[in-house]
This record gives sequence, structure tokens and C-alpha cells, in this order.
Amino acid sequence: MMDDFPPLSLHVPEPEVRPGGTPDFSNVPIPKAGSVPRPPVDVDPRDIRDLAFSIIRVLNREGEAVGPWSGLLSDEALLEGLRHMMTLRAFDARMLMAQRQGKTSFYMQHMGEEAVSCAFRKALEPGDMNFPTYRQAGLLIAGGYPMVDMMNQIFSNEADPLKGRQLPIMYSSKEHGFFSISGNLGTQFVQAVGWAMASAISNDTRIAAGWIGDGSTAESDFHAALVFASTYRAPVVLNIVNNQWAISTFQGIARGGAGTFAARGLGFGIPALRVDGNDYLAVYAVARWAAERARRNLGPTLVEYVTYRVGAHSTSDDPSAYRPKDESEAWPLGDPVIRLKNHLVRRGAWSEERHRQAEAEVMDSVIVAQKEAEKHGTLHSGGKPSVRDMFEGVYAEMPPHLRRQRHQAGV
Amino acid sequence: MMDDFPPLSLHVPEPEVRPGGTPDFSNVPIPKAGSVPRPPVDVDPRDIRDLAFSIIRVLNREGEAVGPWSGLLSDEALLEGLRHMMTLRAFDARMLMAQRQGKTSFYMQHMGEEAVSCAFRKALEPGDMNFPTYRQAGLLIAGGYPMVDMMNQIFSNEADPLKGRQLPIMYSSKEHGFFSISGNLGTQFVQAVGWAMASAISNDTRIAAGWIGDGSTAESDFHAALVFASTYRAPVVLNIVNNQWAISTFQGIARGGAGTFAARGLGFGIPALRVDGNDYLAVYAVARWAAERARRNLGPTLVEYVTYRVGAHSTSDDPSAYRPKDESEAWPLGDPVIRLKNHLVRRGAWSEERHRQAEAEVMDSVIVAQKEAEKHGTLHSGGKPSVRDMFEGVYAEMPPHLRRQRHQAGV
Amino acid sequence: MPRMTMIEAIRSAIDISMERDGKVVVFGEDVGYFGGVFRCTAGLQQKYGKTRCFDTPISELGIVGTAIGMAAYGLRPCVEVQFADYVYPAYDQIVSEAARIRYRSNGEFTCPIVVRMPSGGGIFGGQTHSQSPEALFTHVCGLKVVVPSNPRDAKGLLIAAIEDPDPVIFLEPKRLYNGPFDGHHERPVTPWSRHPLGDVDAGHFTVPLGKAEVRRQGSSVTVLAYGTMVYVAEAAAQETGIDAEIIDLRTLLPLDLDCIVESVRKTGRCVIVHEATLTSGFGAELAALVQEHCFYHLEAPVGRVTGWDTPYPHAQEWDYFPGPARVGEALVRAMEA
Amino acid sequence: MPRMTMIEAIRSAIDISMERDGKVVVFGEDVGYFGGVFRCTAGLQQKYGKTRCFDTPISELGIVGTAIGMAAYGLRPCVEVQFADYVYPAYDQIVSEAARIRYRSNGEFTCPIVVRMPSGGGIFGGQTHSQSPEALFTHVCGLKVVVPSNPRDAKGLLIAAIEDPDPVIFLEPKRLYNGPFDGHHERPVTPWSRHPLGDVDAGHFTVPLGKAEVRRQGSSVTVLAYGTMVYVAEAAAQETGIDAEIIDLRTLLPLDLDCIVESVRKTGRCVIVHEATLTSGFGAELAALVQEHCFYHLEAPVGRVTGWDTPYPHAQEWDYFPGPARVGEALVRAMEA
Ligand SMILES: Cc1ncc(C[n+]2csc(CCOP(=O)(O)OP(=O)(O)O)c2C)c(N)n1
Ligand SMILES: Cc1ncc(C[n+]2csc(CCOP(=O)(O)OP(=O)(O)O)c2C)c(N)n1
Ligand SMILES: [Mg+2]
Ligand SMILES: [Mg+2]
Repeated sequence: MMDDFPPLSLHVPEPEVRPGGTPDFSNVPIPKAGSVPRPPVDVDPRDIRDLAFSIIRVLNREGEAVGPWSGLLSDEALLEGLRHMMTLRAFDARMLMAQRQGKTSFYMQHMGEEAVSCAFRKALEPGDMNFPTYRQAGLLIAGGYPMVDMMNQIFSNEADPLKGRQLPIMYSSKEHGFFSISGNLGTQFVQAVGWAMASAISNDTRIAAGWIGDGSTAESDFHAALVFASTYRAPVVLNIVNNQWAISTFQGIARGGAGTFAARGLGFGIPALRVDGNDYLAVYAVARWAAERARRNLGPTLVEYVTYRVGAHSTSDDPSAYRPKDESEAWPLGDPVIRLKNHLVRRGAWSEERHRQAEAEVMDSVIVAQKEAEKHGTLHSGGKPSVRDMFEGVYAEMPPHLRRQRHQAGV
Repeated sequence: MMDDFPPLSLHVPEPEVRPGGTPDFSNVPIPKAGSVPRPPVDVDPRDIRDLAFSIIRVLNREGEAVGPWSGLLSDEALLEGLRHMMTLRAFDARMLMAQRQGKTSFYMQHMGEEAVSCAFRKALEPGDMNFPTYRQAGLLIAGGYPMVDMMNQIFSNEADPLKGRQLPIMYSSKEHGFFSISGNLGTQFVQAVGWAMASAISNDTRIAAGWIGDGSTAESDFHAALVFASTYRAPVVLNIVNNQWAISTFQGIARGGAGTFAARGLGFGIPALRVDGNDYLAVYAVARWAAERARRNLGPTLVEYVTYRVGAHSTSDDPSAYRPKDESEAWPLGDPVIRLKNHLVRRGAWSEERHRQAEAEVMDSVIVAQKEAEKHGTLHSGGKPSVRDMFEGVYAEMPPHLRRQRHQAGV
Repeated sequence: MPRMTMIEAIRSAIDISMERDGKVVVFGEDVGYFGGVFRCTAGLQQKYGKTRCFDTPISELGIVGTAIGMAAYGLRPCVEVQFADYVYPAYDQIVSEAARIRYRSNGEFTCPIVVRMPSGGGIFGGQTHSQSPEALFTHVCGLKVVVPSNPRDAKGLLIAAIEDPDPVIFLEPKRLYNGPFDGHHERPVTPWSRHPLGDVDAGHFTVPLGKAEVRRQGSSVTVLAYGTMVYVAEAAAQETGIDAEIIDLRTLLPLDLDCIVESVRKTGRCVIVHEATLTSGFGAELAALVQEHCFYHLEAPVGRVTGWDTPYPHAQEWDYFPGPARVGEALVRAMEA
Repeated sequence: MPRMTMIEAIRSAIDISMERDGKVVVFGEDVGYFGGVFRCTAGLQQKYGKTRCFDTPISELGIVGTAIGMAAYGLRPCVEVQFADYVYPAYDQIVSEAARIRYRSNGEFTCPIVVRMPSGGGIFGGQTHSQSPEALFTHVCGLKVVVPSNPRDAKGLLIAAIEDPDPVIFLEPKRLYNGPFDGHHERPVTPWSRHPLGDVDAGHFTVPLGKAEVRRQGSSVTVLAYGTMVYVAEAAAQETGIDAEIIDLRTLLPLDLDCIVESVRKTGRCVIVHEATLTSGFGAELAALVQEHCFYHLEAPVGRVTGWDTPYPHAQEWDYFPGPARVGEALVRAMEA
């Protein structure tokens, strides 16, 4: 019988194009804005399996908001959202420059993905808790966390709320519903489920949100999160930010034979939705739907945000080595800031001129914050966290061996 | 907004019945034998998602083999299969008794699940490799591995092929395509994928089979296995033995909101089938289908065997503490040995009398093997592996520190 | 005072903690309805309901990972890993997360969890029911590591661990669950009901973390031990007639170094005993500290008696287990050096 | 002989191994097309095809777990974990599986895999790009643990590791990738092209596992070090003018105890240096062995200079890193004792 079969061979997925080639996303099916239905939040997950293979979109090419997921946000709310995204983009630009100037050791930007965290934040209530990765600073910006504190952390200066202990951008703010970022991918996804279970155990009304990248869905924590969320119907929104890349590795390596990342939810009976991650209105609408499910004790929702990492992975990375330089321009879902701007213009609530003016204002506010932060020092100059801080906080109370070591260190 | 929502509460799944209650499987939908179609092996996984929610069955209540999955095995092959299952059952009975007599420290039986490993083994070719759990000894029995060697391992005696190092029943036989069993749940599932990838890398024709229990699908290795198998289209059959229980924990805790364990495959684009695990013919048919897919380089298949653990989890367990004593009698898929016997009788290839005779013969052969094994000793009496054996085999070559320790031990 | 086995003492500690503090929740594999394969949580689901004591899927990562999230919320999870041999799937969550959350968030988030697990050998459990992985946790700053050796300590230490604001790894020597075991496997074991340390206060009390206890006063040689090895050391001292001072460390991290140093400076000799494998075992840290802090008092090299550097074997269990004969030889060697 | 950086030496070792043995396969996160975030596998996919050198999903468990299966099949996987800080998700597969398969199957199945990972600090990488987890592997029997300190050794040891029949944990001190680093972060680093150990044979050669090397002869005190700390120790010896004998351990498990004992018996003093945290670090095992085997030759307590028992901090990196000043003080202390 074996003789009947030709030799096996290993299949190794490859992206469509590599450096030198012409970017091509023609294989990425993009449904028309407004075409995906909006089910009731208590829908039976089995009835919406197809949502895991489509893309919920609100803003069409003409900048109109269309379809059943539209109509949730006022002009005012949208203008605020636009400002959040612009702020995040300006913040990124300044911090990238600060890193090049040696004011910090490391930075990670959000270019192209601003809508995801900025819009999601607006679907939450005070007291809800995010378990973010390193690419959701929009949750802080849209949540009103002071930029200067973010910069103090990035500069590891004397005012750093984390006392210089953490890598830049690994923020933490309990008050702003932002759990301490881990440098270890995935770990926080299952913790979000635990937090949500705790809220349910405590008969609270607060919900949690877990965050993970497309590449990191391969980690074990992702599975544990889905298993526990499914079994205990935890009030949690589980967010996958599919920005097409995991450092140099294209999303096909993590995704394998499944058509989408959202599809992972199907095996757990968890409603799974895909959404245009570059569409502020669509992100908000889906986030609110999922948050409402959680808050009504209907259990978890898995959301895949389809977006694109326009910049380098981090300041240690140069993407031109592994993808065409102009790939981001070919990305079919456009730029989230421009799309929202166009929509507001179309709505008559905004203009190109006001936009340019706002860009300048936003940049000013970032620069003001940066000046303020730099007064407290930057990584290699000015005020620093103390060496004593290094020994504190390992435990609530410093045990004798650490006291001995601190003494040896002469501090 | 928060005021609109009542307090959350935690959902903790419970089995239908607990000790004292009346066993009830009326909620378990059992499709009619022969009713599930048999797709071609190169089917698009998306076209057979419903197979993850049904049960492929061949033997009907009348003992007839019906439907598109029937007709693969001759009388002779079925009689051999019956003998394998009977042997495994007799083997279990004797070894359970041996454990009670103190001849070994531990034993795990297969009662009710004999068809799964016995029939699966017959769908493999020489050279294929299983990565089993502790409840697939049928792979060895149906593969012709000598019972006496199994017993030598169980008795940790001087002829134990594993030199007394392993817990009883943690067999290993490369020659018989049976990877060394791990006491750590799940670990071997992803190793099976690696072995299969290696075969593909080497342009070999051999395939691998991974094995895992319903409860253990919650482990991280399960996820890693599915991710890697899906991405590299590894030639592997991934088997989930759903025997309804994980020690005292009913399958609903691991399964959560998904209707079935097979459904886990859907999120990976891996064809997922459920099969009546107490139906030798159905198990064989599905195993052969999945093995053929692997061998044709079509990639992995996930198979859920729906069966029931009739006995205790192990000799350390007493199930009457957590499930009704008579639950196994209410199990709607019956007993695999009786069902195959009835089918053979119906086919005219067997009779009640020959069956009784065969039972006696099989038991004799087990007893002969046991006598032979006991000549080499049992756990606390007779021949033993040596203390030197304890120090050997940690590395290919014994390093100096282990030589020092062996010397200290005086051996 | 009531007599308790170690299992009953552990159950009592959890019960009292759940009763006093509604934030204490308990979960793990087979922990809920059935009450745990060693029955340490029996009856708790019935008493406190299934949202405070429940069964989990078989995912040690999930058990610890959700516990960390719950602790960040404000609960105090006390979770069970069915055997210490199965803790490795949760190792990343423990090492990279539980141990670091307070530090990296500058105290904004904390992780008051207890991870209980039966450890150690002597039950013919083979390589996957016998391990003593304590050294894999003592190397991780931010954790506390506790190993009780008797019902009274088990209860007091476990209550202290649950009330502690930081993550605690709580290793329960399963060979001691039903009675002290001195390594003489050929003899019947005394049940805790006939041992003074089986007398356990029924109410709330704590044994502070970080404090060792001198279990036998002596002047000739100090034995550092914990868990089952405390009894093996006692048997060895008795059988050799050597006047050993036996210290039950109880907490390995943070360690009660003062107690150790005081004793070794007095005796001038030191033998360390543990079940875990030798190389990089916790005995290495103990030996390093003793030679550093007692260098000018030591009259003999610090000795270590441990499991051999092999996986825990099944059939050769009693050749592997550091029994009273091997410990006795080390005591004699220390005295003769 | 060609000059190579440590990255080039590692790449050359893998390249030669792949060329000589078709069973050698290489994979990990970003390892294939891009050639690894530190470029250690650059060009190999192009040369050997994507079924022998490929990118993987981000699952360290999956990387090591599939490697174990491949090794059982008969291949020789040499896999990369992107940073040693990320090895914990694979810890169970390494500890419970890779390390035990030969033993538990009585040699029927074996596990000749190499798990490479960049380790150590000095690059402002914070807590998740700076760890030195070697002691978490040296406690695991069945593993070998290697830490090279220069391009020549890196190449020879890596080829030996790939050819070894057992699983090898191969820790690459990332601060040494481009040049020796003595802890004087304020000074420019000499590139390997200007260091004699940057001379690396272009062909096949091995440096045997289990053999240490005396990197500096001396008579006053023995320094045991590995990886980056070898250069810090050299700087400290030079700056204090103390005639230290510096041993580069190279392989931690199995350890070259003879070399250590010979040196300490000669010098009578010993200082151990590593970047990992103190408690239960590999220095504990070294100190325990030295006091045991050289007790009657020691004139001072064995000293340990290590990372502090805190997570690796970002801003305070140079207060944390065991630099030449701290090592120098320990040398002086050892001499004055
Ligand atoms: C456990 C672990 N493994 C590996 C890494 C190294 N690493 C950092 S980011 C990254 C890629 C993550 O990709 P993705 O999840 O898609 O997130 P993105 O960066 O695209 O937002 C990798 C491999 C890590 N931080 N943690
Ligand atoms: C990593 C790990 N965790 C826990 C255990 C303890 N344990 C042994 S068997 C078992 C139940 C397994 O249930 P299932 O996977 O359904 O297999 P079954 O016994 O039903 O065949 C548990 C929890 C283990 N062996 N390994
Ligand atoms: Mg990504
Ligand atoms: Mg089961």
C-alpha cells in the first residue's frame, strides 16, 4: 500500500511578495462597507460563524458611514476620536526621534493601527480593565492618561512612574484600566480572562479586555484564554490585532490553514468577528457590541482587527529586509486617520484646513509634554530613578537577603 | 450606562447527574448509523465543518454494518480485531488483579475504549509512529508487541525493557511504532506533529499519529500541535479520545462552549471528524481516511472518538465518588466488544459459543504470558532491574559527576 | 486540640481562610466537586459554592494565568497543581508574570496567589509523581517558597501564605500527608494522630513565612532539611547516635539565614539533605551560604545528601531516596572530617 | 584564519553542520527568510531551502516540541529561542521531555536537539531581554548546558552540541556578539576583528563539551566565570593587579570539576562571577563544589559576585550588572580574608 504514495514534502507558507516584488493584496477579500449584518448581542454563536470570515466595515470609499454597524457616534465623539489618533501619531513621531537622539533605548510605534486602541477605549466604562500588548498606547491616550507620564516612563527619568525598572513603553496604570505590559508575548491574554472571572465571581459589573497580536496567537496563553473564557463564560473581550506581520514573519505562518484568526473562536463556541481595524467607526461599533455581550453576562467575544503595521516592528527593526518598502501604500484598508478625517469632512463637521491646524496643535501639545518630561531627565542625562528603587518592590516587604544586597551595593 | 446592567455571575458547567442521580445521556445526540456521508480525502475542510458536530457510525442497533463508511474489512480482519479487543480486556483484568495483589504499584485500564486503539492500529503501516497516552495499549496488542514484555514493564522486573525506570504501563517500543509514553499530559501531541514534519522534510512516506484525552485538550501542547500541523500541513492524524471523563472532571469542563472537541479543528482549517469510538468498523474507516489524507500529503486530520471510560481512571481512583455507579450501563454507544461480536454473529462468521471459547483461550494466553513474566519477578519480589541501571541512560555517555554518584551509591 | 493529618490541616487552613475572607477562591484540576485527588479541598465546594471552589480544565498555565488575573482584580486565589511534576506548563506564568508584576508595575498591581502542589517521592510514583522542583523556584526573585513538614506547620504556613501579599509556591511533601516518614519504608508508618505535631489548633493561626525551626537540639553537627527529610535526619541522628542539631527550614525563600548561621557556628559542621537532584539543587545555595557565613567556624566540608542526578526511577525508589543510611553516613563523615 | 564576530562564528557552525549532515534542520521565530533578529541564521534558508531552515509561529513550546518529535524521527534540529527570557513556555518540553526521553525509553528514543538562545544583559534590554536562566537548566539532569565566551569557542562548541547525541541548551551572551565586553560601558568596545579569539578556522572543528579553559594563569585567586563575565574578570584582575587565575567554564553541565579543583587547590581562594541573580544561581553549585572538594586548601570563603536578586532593571542597568568594580572588590576581599 505504501508504494502507492509518492514521497511526502513539507509545506512552508510564504508571503505573496518579498523585497523587490510588487506589493499585492488582491488576494485579500474586502467586503463592501455596510454589507455585514449586525446580529443581536445574544445571538447564538453558531448562527454567526460566517462573521469570522468576513470584515465588518462602516466607512466606505466615499467616506460615508453605511450599514447596520453605523450611526453610533456623534460628531463630537468622532472629532475627539480623530484627535486621539492624531495625538498618538504625533506622540510616536516625537518618541521615535527621541530614541534616535539617544534619549531612550527603545520605542515601538502604532502607525496605521491607531484606530484599534483609540476607538476600543471609548467602548469601555470606568473600572474596566485592559490587558494590553505594547501596541495599544491609544488606550492610554484616549483614556486621558497624561502624555507626560508616558514620556517619563519612556525616558526612565526621575519622574518615571515605574522607577526605571521597565523597558520603555511598558506602561502600567491601574487607574486608567491599563494592566502592566509584559515583554513576554501572550501571557496577559489569559490573565484578562482571570480578571473577568474575578469580576463575575464578585458579582461586579466591570469587564476585561485582552489584547494579542496575530503572531502571538500561536502562544499557549492564547489557548488557555479561550479554554477558560469559553468554559466559565468570562465577561471579557478578546482582541486579536492582526497587523499582518510579527517582526519579519507574515501572518500566514501563525494563521496556517485557517482562513482568519477570528476563526480560532469557532472551536470554542465563542462568537468571533472580524472588523476593519482602520475604520474608527467599525472598531467602535464592534467593540461596543462585544462589551455589551460581556456586560450582559453573555460571555466572551473574539474580535480580529484587520489592520497593517506601517512602521518597523520596533526601533531595533528594519522591515525593508523582508517586505517591499511600499507595501503599506498598497494596503487596501487605507489609513485610519485620513479615513476618519474624510468622513468628518464629508459630514460637514471638519475641513482640510481645520485638520492642518489641528495637526499643528496636537504636535504642540506633544512637544509641550516632552519638554516637561525632559525636565525630569532622559535615559542618559538629568534626573534618574535611584539605585535604591532597584531593590524596592520585589516583595511588599524587603526580605533580609535583599537588605543585605542593597547594603552591599552601598545604597 | 453601567447601571443598566445587573451584576455578573460566574458560569461553572456541571454534569447532568451526580452520584445518587439517575444516569441520563438523553442530551447526547446520536445520529443513526450510516447517516453521515464519506467525503473524498481531498475534500476542502470548509465543506465538511458539520462532520465536527455529528458522529460517524457504521454498526447499527441490529449489528449490521451500514452506510458509506462500511465495507472495508473482511471477516478475517474483523475476527482478528475482536480477538485484539478481547485480549486487551483480559490483559486489563489480570493486571488490575496483579496490582491489587501488590505485584505492581499502579495500573490503568481501557474498559469500554478497546475499539479505539485496536482498530486505529490496523489503519497504519509499518514504520508509522504513534505518540500515545497511557490508554492506548491496544496499539501494542493489535501491533503484535509481546504481552510478556508489557507485563515485564508493569512488574518492573529484571526483564523490564525499560529497566524499572518508568511507572507501570508507560511502555515504549520504537519497533512497534509506539513512542515512549509520558506521564505529563499533552506533551506528546506536538511531538507527533514534529515527527510527521520530519518525515515530510525527509521526503519519506511514513506518517505519525498523536493521541490525547478529552481533558488534556486544554493543555498548551494541544494548541501548539494544531498550530504547527496546520501551518506546515504535517502528515499526522491527531486523535482525541473523548471518554467523557478526566479523572473526576466531566468533559464539559474542558469542552466549554464548543459543542464538541472535534470543533477545535475548525479554527485551524483542519478537517475534523467525530466517530463512534465503540464501533470497531467506524473507527477503522475514519482512521484509514485520515491516514490516507496524511499519506497523500494533504495534511493533518483531527479525529474525536466518542467513547466512555467504564472503569476507574486508574488504580488510585474510585469513580463512585463523582458519578453514578451505573452510568456506564446507560452509555448509549454500548460496548465495543459486544457490538463487534454481534456483528460477526449476524454476518455468520461467529457464534456465541465460539465467543465463549475464544474468551477462555484469550484469558489462557494472558495467563501464560503472566506466568512467564512473573518468572522474571514482580515489583517487590524476584528479579529486579539493577541499581546500576538507575544511573545509566541519563546521557549517551555517563558524565563524571554521575560516575561519582554511582560510586557513592556503591554500585 | 484536635488531631489532624496533614491533609486535614491543609483543608482546615483553606476552609478558615475562605470563611474569614470572601476574596479567597480555590480551584484546580479535580479540586471542586471531588475535592482533589488527595482530598485537600474536600467539602469546600459544598460549603462555599462552586464559584469559590471549582474544577478547572487541565491547563496548569490556565490555572495560574487566571489566578494572576484574579489577583490583579483583588481576589486571593489559592490554586492547586495536581502534582509538582506538572507545574512546568505554568512555569512561564509564575516566573515571568506572578513574580514580577509588583516590581514592574511599581506596586500598582500585585499578585497575592498561592500555588499549592504535592511534591517529593516515596510513593512509587515514578518520574512524574515524585519530583521536588523547589530549586527551580528559589532562583526566581519575587516568589516565596514554602515546604511544611507537619500538620501544624502546614496549617499555619498555608494561612500565612494565603494572607501574604506576594506569590507563594507551597510544596506539600505528599509522603507526609498521612504520617511522618523517616525513610524506613519496610516499617509501618506512625499516623499523625499519634504524633505531637498532629495536634493542630482548630482555629485561625499563622506560622510566619521566613522562619526556620530547630527540630532537634544538638551540638555536634547541624542538619539542614525540610519536608520529609526532617524525619529521615531525625532517624539518622538517632541511629548513629550523633548529637545532630536538626533545622527544619520550612520557608526556603526568604530563608532564615540567622537561624542557620547561629547553629553552624555552634556545631562547626553542616550536612544538608533534600530529595531533589544534587546539581543546582537548593542544597547548593545552602552550602554556598554556610561556607560564606561560617567559614571560620567550619571544621569539615558542608555535606550534601540528595536525590541522584537521574530522573526519579520507579523500581529503584529506595536506592534513589536519600534514606537514613545515606544521611547517617554523611553525619559520620562530617564528624570524622 | 578568517576573523569572525560571534554571530558569524555561530552562523558558520550551523552552516557547516547543515552542509555535512542533511539531518540538521534549523528553525525558530524570524529564523528563516530574515535570518534571525541577531542574524545568526542569515543566508541559510537561501542555501539549504525552506524545508531545512524556516520561520515558525511564535510558540516556543511548539518550536521545542516539534524539534523533539523530529529528533525522535532521526533528524538533528538546532532551534532558536529569540531571547533566553522567552524560553519558559518551552520549559515543560525541555524538562519533562527532551531531558528524559533517552532515560525513560531506555535509549530506544533519543533527543539530539540544540536549543540556542541569546542571554545576558548589558544592552538596556530591561527585564525581558537580559536574563541569564542557566541555573534553571543545570538543575535538570539529562541536559547539557553550554555558554561560549568568544567566536572560536562559540563555533567549536556549537558544532559539538549539534553533533552531541543529547539535548544541549546553548546560551549565547548577546553582549559578546560583536566584541568582548568587560563591563566598562563608558568605553568603546573592541570588535572581534581586533581580538585573537576572533580568529576562527573556516572549516569544521569542535571544542569538546565538558571542558573548561584557563583564560588567564594566576596564582593568588581562582575566578570561575563564563560568558561576558570572563572579560569583566580579566578587567578586574588587571585593574586590581591581583594575580587571578581565570577559568572560563564554557560548559556548565557537565562541569569540568577537575580543572576547577586543580586551580583552587593551587590558589587557595575562589571568586565566582555570573550575571544571573544570586540565590540558587549556578554560582551556588560552584561554591558548594569548591568548598566540598577544596575545603582544606581554602584560605578564604568562596565569594560570589552576581546580579542582584531583583528583576533585571532598565535604567539601573549599570548598578545591576556585575562590573569590574564589584568583581575587583571581591578579589580584594578574597585576598584580604
Ligand atoms: C514569549 C515571547 N517570544 C518571543 C518574543 C519576541 N517578540 C517580540 S514582538 C514579536 C512579534 C509579535 O508579533 P505580533 O504578535 O503579531 O504583534 P505585533 O508586534 O505585530 O503587534 C516577537 C516574536 C517575545 N517578546 N515573547
Ligand atoms: C501536565 C499534567 N497535569 C495533570 C496530570 C494529572 N492527570 C493525570 S490523568 C489526568 C486526567 C486526564 O484526562 P483525559 O485527558 O480526559 O484522559 P483520560 O484519562 O480520560 O484517558 C490528570 C489530570 C498530568 N498527568 N499531567
Ligand atoms: Mg502582528
Ligand atoms: Mg478522558
